[in-house]
Amino acid sequence: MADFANPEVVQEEVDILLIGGGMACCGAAYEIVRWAEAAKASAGVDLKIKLVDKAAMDRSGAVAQGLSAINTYIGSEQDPADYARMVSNDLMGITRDDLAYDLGRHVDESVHLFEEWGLPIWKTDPATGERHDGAQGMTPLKEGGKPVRSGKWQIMINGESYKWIVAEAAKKALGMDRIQERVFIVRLMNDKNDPNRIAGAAGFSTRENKIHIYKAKAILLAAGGCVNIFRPRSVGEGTGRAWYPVWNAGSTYSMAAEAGAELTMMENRFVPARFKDGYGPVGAWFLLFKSQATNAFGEVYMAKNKEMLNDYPPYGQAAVPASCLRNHLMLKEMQEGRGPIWMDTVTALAKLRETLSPREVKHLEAEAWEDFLDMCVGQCGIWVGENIEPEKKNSELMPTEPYLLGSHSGCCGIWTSGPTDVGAPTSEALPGAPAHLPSGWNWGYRGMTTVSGLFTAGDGVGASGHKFSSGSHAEGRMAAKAMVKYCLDNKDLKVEFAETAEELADAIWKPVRNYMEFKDYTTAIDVNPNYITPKMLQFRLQKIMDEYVAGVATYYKTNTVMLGVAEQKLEMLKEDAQKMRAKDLHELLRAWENYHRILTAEAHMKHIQFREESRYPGFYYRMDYNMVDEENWHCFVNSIYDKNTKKWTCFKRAHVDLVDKSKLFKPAAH
Amino acid sequence: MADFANPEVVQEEVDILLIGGGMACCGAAYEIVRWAEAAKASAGVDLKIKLVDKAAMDRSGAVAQGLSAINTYIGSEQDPADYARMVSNDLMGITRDDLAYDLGRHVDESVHLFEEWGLPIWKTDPATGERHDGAQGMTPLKEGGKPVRSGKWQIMINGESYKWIVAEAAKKALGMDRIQERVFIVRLMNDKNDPNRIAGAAGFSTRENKIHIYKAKAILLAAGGCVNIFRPRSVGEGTGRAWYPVWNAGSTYSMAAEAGAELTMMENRFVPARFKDGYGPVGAWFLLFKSQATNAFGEVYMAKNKEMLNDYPPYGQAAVPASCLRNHLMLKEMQEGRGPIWMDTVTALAKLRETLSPREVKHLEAEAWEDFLDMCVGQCGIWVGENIEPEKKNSELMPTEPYLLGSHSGCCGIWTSGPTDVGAPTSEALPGAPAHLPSGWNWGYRGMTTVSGLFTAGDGVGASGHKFSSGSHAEGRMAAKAMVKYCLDNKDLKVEFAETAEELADAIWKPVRNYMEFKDYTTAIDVNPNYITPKMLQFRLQKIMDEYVAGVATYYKTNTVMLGVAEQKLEMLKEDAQKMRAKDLHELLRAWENYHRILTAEAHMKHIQFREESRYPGFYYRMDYNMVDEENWHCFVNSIYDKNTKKWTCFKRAHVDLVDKSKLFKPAAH
Amino acid sequence: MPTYVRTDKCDGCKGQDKTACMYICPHDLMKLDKDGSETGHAMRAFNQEPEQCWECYSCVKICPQQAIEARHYADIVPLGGQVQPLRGSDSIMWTIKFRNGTLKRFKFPIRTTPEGSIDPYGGKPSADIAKIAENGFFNHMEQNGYRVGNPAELIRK
Amino acid sequence: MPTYVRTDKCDGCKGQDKTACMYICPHDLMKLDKDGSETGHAMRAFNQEPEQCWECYSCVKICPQQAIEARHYADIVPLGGQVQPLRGSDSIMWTIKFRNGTLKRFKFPIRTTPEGSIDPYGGKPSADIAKIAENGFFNHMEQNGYRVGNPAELIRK
Ligand SMILES: Cc1cc2c(cc1C)N(S(=O)(=O)O)[C@@H]1C(=O)NC(=O)N=C1N2C[C@H](O)[C@H](O)[C@H](O)COP(=O)(O)OP(=O)(O)OC[C@H]1O[C@@H](n2cnc3c(N)ncnc32)[C@H](O)[C@@H]1O
Ligand SMILES: Cc1cc2c(cc1C)N(S(=O)(=O)O)[C@@H]1C(=O)NC(=O)N=C1N2C[C@H](O)[C@H](O)[C@H](O)COP(=O)(O)OP(=O)(O)OC[C@H]1O[C@@H](n2cnc3c(N)ncnc32)[C@H](O)[C@@H]1O
Ligand SMILES: Nc1ncnc2c1ncn2[C@@H]1O[C@H](COP(=O)(O)O)[C@@H](O)[C@H]1O
Ligand SMILES: Nc1ncnc2c1ncn2[C@@H]1O[C@H](COP(=O)(O)O)[C@@H](O)[C@H]1O
Ligand SMILES: Nc1ncnc2c1ncn2[C@@H]1O[C@H](COP(=O)(O)O)[C@@H](O)[C@H]1O
Ligand code: SF4
Ligand code: SF4
Ligand code: SF4
Ligand code: SF4
Ligand code: NA
Repeated sequence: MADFANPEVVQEEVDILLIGGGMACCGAAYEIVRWAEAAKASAGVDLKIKLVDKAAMDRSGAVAQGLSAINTYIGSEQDPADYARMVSNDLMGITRDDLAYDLGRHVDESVHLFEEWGLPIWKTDPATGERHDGAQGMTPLKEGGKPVRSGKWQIMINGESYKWIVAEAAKKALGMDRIQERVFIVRLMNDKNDPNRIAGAAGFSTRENKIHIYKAKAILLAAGGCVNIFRPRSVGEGTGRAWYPVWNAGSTYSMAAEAGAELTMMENRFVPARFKDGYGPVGAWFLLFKSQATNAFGEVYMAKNKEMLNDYPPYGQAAVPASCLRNHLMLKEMQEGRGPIWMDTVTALAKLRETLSPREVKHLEAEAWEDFLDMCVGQCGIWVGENIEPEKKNSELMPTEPYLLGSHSGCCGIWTSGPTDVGAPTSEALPGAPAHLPSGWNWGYRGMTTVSGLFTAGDGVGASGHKFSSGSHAEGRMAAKAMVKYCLDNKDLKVEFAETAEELADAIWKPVRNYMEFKDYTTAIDVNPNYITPKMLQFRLQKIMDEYVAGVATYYKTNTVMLGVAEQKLEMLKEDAQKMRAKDLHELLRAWENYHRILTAEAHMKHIQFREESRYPGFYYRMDYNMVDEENWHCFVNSIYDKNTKKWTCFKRAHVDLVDKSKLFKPAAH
Repeated sequence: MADFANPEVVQEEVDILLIGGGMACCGAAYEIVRWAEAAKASAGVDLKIKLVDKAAMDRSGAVAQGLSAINTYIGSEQDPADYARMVSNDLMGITRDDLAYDLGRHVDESVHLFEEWGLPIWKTDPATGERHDGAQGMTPLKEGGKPVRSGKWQIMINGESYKWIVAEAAKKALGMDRIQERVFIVRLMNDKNDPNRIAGAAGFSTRENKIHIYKAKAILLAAGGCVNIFRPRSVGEGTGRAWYPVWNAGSTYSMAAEAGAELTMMENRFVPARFKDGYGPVGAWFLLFKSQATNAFGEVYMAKNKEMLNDYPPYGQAAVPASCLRNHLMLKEMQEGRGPIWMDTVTALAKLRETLSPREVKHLEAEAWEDFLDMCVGQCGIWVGENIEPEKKNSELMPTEPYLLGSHSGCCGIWTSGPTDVGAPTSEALPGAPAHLPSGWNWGYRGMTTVSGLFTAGDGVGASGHKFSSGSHAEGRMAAKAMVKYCLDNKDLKVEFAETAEELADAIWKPVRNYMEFKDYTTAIDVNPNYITPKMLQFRLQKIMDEYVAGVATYYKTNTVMLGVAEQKLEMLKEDAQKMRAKDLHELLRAWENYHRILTAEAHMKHIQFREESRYPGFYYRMDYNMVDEENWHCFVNSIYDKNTKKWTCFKRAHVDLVDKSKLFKPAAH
Repeated sequence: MPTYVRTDKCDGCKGQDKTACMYICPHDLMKLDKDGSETGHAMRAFNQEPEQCWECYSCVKICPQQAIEARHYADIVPLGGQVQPLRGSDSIMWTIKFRNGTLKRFKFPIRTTPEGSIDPYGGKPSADIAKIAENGFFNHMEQNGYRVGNPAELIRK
Repeated sequence: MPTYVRTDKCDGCKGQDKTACMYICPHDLMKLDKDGSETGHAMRAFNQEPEQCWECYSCVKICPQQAIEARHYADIVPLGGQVQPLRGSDSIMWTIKFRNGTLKRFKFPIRTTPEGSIDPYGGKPSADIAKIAENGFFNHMEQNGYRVGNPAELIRK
């Protein structure tokens, strides 16, 4: 019988494997079934499909807690090109317009489905201009209902059950027999005969002593972004409180890298300004309640420091400055000793109250709380603990530790094949890319990486960003469709692994064996010279990143020497990762999550090291190249990893605009 | 029988109680017996004496691990006035010359005893100039032997067993029946009839379920400095690694404050520059091995930034700039992104090798390692883990988190009565001190605080500093002698407590009762809405101090608004301290240590708030008063605490020079 | 704000194979202590790694006994507050208690359709395999949400 | 670098009332697990709060079985190094192993007199009660270390 020392090895063969059960994979699950049915009906191909999620789809991924807004909704009044321009501007000019544009034209299709499935979407009464919550039975978006916009792209929802609803549709579409929850994928396998082709994935169950090995022709890797490679605000009991979900551990980036996929813009990070300690969202406060942020002494830093924007032409001259530049202006205050930064909720609510009816005021208060309760209950925890009522007491804001993600306001991720109909380049203008990699932005199937058969979506797709929940869903759907086409085109393909099942199982179970072998060497299981706990390894990683790779400890500053130190320390950490212990299945999960974190962190470091400029002031500063250098660095930085030599290769790819960006900029402010 | 729920209460009456078993109390224990014998012989007064230490004297206090140098040795060639001047300069002009001068004339008496007892002290061969370790049988200091000076005031020792030796002498002198180890004192009691007089102390055993209540006429409170009120470099398994010993928990300052004693210079802190992460000492490297510290790019910041010293006349013009100013110049590099700071051990050792014989080189290498092995093995741990051999690879330096102490390079502490023969003021020139407090610098017994019968020494004595191990021992001896005189002068004094033994016991056992009452409310003993673990409380304290009271998180910057936030958060923390839980005696120890930390931290914050200047650039910056303001703030800041209202009162006391400081300064460098 | 389980309320989901809290936690934190060997409380659940809790409240909302609550993380947040939901099929009620005793209550809609009622492809077209290389989803424009875009904006086409 | 106790070496100080490591730790960290209920290893000591260890090596140096070693703190230090002392009555020997295997050994004197030999007042005068208000210790100048100082330096006297 399988026990902890002797896990069972389960092997399975499918055509398409979906890794993850978040927004992207829920989109894929929904879309894929219809195309698979069509494939069967038309070509007689019966595709075997499986979805594996390390958690339960009802509450897995970034939307587990809920959300209070859908951040990407184009609406009938805006153009996908406007959207692509916004994405580009917020990410300092280096994004793939093909991907953003394509997402922009598709995304609302998913949003309308969400509403059909039961997601309450706030509406504006076109007659009175009054806001109504999503349960008031007003005209659906699909039929022309007017959403409540909290910003140019965002619409407000009552989103506590957002994921629950989206997962229900996905689960019903796919059927529970094609879904395996609580399986954590550790690594991808390449084809024995074509190392640049995907062949499968291996992982283990966190519920039973089982190792799962899947052979697959096509894989959608959409396991979210990466959290907790930098030290979070709490170092004790609250370490798990982070802005993005702590369970998104960089599996997407690390497994793709080990499989040989080309990564892009891994130097990019997102450092959201958030309510301090609780990580509560600020969007509704800025945009819906029109609140202002000030320094300790009441000065509005966006006004006071606006000249600083002139240092970054043309980006500083955009009508809405990029998120990093807003941080840049805030950080000046903090560094010069004029912190803390206050969100002036008191004045904002007082002003709103001047024009609103008592009923509306009550509603307003509820809205303010719902914004947190829908997606960040922890912030309410801070408020009640510190006796903060926002109408009476202001709250602190702070830029957080850095996050790596490709779907929110960041653009790191995997280099993916885009649409062919929007004018994207088909060749590469810059030298340096390893020869085996494709040229141009569309080398095959929509959403496919540079590894044949390996697809990604959501946080996995690099060089775009600002897709958010809705865009990730839509992107998953696009990938699903392309995967079916890939399978049809490669009907007779047989993939094989280079590794035996035993080798794979051994590698996955190593932390358990480390534990079993050495646990009785000392009298305290956590202190042992022969192994390291995943928890301590994580702290070590966070310390390296925090102190040397532009974390909060240095106010996001680094330089070539610091990066060199980090490089050495990460190498030793990677070696020591082989000595992680796992005392139970739960700790085995943590061990591999942290292994994924290390690789992701290393990619981040290598890219920052390669890009000799400071493209994202406010997110990070290369102090030895403290400027945006359009001449040399208006380009993508891409990389590949060699899992055998454990070395990274970074190189440039040319950037091209597919939509006109000059519309964004105004002359320098004075 | 006493059990964890029902501790035994043991009451005892003594004349003199020594709290602590560190350098100061070891000095006191040694000195007091002879004077007690004389008191008995001459006046027939049989003084009952007791020493209580929370640990075992052989290895308790700051010297537990050993030391590699005695930092205060005057020698026959220097004058106590030179010493007082050095102390004043390093502490930016605000120290008590009376205390420093007095210590300077007494300290070598203790050092010579250490050598007699068996402490190996390095010697220089006057003929060859060669260095010899302390076991070579060269002429003792007492007889004119020449110590190896690593600096103007320091002499090198083989100090692994330093404390063991000093404790042996103290234990033998006092006798083990007058010593109680493993008793932690929680609080002092005042006299029922004279709230400004000491009457006793209460604590508990960490080995048996016993509460100890001591009635005493005179108490020497010398329980060391304060560590871990700011976040240390490690947040995980290594949290206990700090520069100063993690077990020194501010008991001295907090218990004195609660007893009503006047504190002084609690705004002062020490932020040593140390080898990063291991906290290894730098003194030997700078002074003995003549190593230089540089920024990331090899620039010697002390040279590069020397003009910055001109901002702080006259202190910046001293031949040896104050420790804080050296940090100030280092921090500029770090903040401008030119970190890390390197200790260039490679160049230093290479240079030394040019002039030394192979035998001397081998010895030199051993010296470098011994420097750490004698007092900071943890730094060797870093070196071996990172494969650092100092002759091959440089090490990082970094300013640490702040420490509060009065015996090392800091001067916070208790306001104590000084010698009468050195010209110290006998009245107070500045208004503001509460009326019940004494005027002038000597109001009675040497070493007595403003509370009758309460004495202090070592880290307890404020406004002096740079006494180190030897000076603390000597200061303990001075206090011991004065305590005997106090007892003789107050032969018939009877002290009484305002509190009953039961009330005292209840207060001390509260964390245990919190635990007993609520532990079964939840299924996880560490997460419970009804109590807080001492560990989480400590993290909370460290976070507040780190983020708002000029910790490393803000590069030691604060301002009035940040301090106001800290004030509110500390008040809530003090309230929550009542809800600490203790699941065993060990945790009860942690609970009360952390209570002491909170009060000490609060004093620190209040003093920084009151002093509207930045007296110690490099240690902390009040960014709203970012200068040294000689006109308004060349004075002491003192305070008292009211344990009933829980409020602090801060006030100024005039500063006066007793020795001429102008000798220290040269004209501004250019 | 890690979660804790109240000994007086948890019933171990009545000994079922998988407890609701174990089922739902996205971070694999909740665990049933069958024999009490881990917590001293047999047949009750506990949070096995509170310092990794995201405070997402998934377990709190799903527990059939309302046995799970959260205590805001003690290394940051002053004691005494509480934020507790009661999630129904179409709305959620929040009871919010401040450290100083102030109470607030809010109710928000969470869903406009009955739970389990989604018919994913009901009334929707099949996919047209001929269009597999074109833009748009299987139900292209059925939702009225495909945004064609002004072709003039694509400057390299 | 918290300490750990090797199961194969610790003998619980042979069941004595207080173990050497418990006796010496300045931070009250070492604990004897008499019945094995805390560690699974009966009659062996353990570090009950490793994250508070100052790594002062007091316990390592005193253990009669050389059962205590230190593992440099894993949240900062790469694995594989070790720094281990053997403390005798007059000297201490250090064996230093680097992560990469490099070995170093050092020996330093620690004491010039036999342990326990201090005669604190041997050959020293008694205190003269008449001098209790004066400067200097009971054995004033017996150690030749009182530094009188140049009176001219005291500018306010
Ligand atoms: C956490 C969070 C997220 C958002 C926001 C606030 C907060 C606090 N904001 S606001 O800031 O603006 O407030 C947004 C908002 O309001 N509106 C919006 O539309 N989107 C927001 N997001 C962003 C979106 O949520 C995000 O863009 C999408 O969810 C991304 O989708 P996707 O790329 O599919 O990732 P996922 O996290 O949903 O899912 C990941 C899945 O992978 C699983 N998984 C991970 N590793 C795995 C492994 N090794 N093996 C097996 N399974 C493995 C996970 O379990 C999960 O199922
Ligand atoms: C830790 C440390 C200290 C030093 C140094 C490096 C390092 C790494 N350096 S270098 O940096 O320059 O390298 C110095 C050096 O080399 N040379 C030197 O002479 N001094 C140095 N110190 C300073 C001296 O050690 C220091 O000045 C003196 O020890 C101070 O003496 P004292 O004030 O007595 O404090 P203590 O820490 O020794 O003793 C405190 C005692 O109190 C006990 N205690 C505490 N709270 C208690 C309570 N509530 N109840 C009962 N007992 C309760 C303790 O157990 C202890 O016995
Ligand atoms: N510069 C910008 N212009 C327009 N919208 C933005 C910008 N930056 C962020 N957003 C939107 O803000 C929401 C989340 O913002 P944030 O959390 O600040 O990154 C998303 O809807 C983004 O599209
Ligand atoms: N200083 C600011 N001024 C105006 N809008 C801002 C500012 N900071 C952030 N935002 C907007 O606030 C939103 C952040 O939303 P959220 O992700 O919900 O916190 C984004 O849409 C930003 O564009
Ligand atoms: N840059 C420096 N130049 C001269 N002396 C220094 C310098 N930095 C530190 N010191 C001295 O080094 C000693 C610190 O020693 P330690 O406490 O052993 O690290 C003190 O005596 C300082 O005065
Ligand atoms: S869901 Fe609730 S009742 Fe069920 S095991 Fe978890 S805590 Fe207990
Ligand atoms: S609150 Fe969320 S992360 Fe925490 S235990 Fe519950 S389900 Fe898991
Ligand atoms: S001193 Fe050594 S032998 Fe004795 S109990 Fe401690 S570890 Fe065991
Ligand atoms: S090394 Fe020191 S602090 Fe750590 S357990 Fe041993 S004696 Fe205690
Ligand atoms: Na921690």
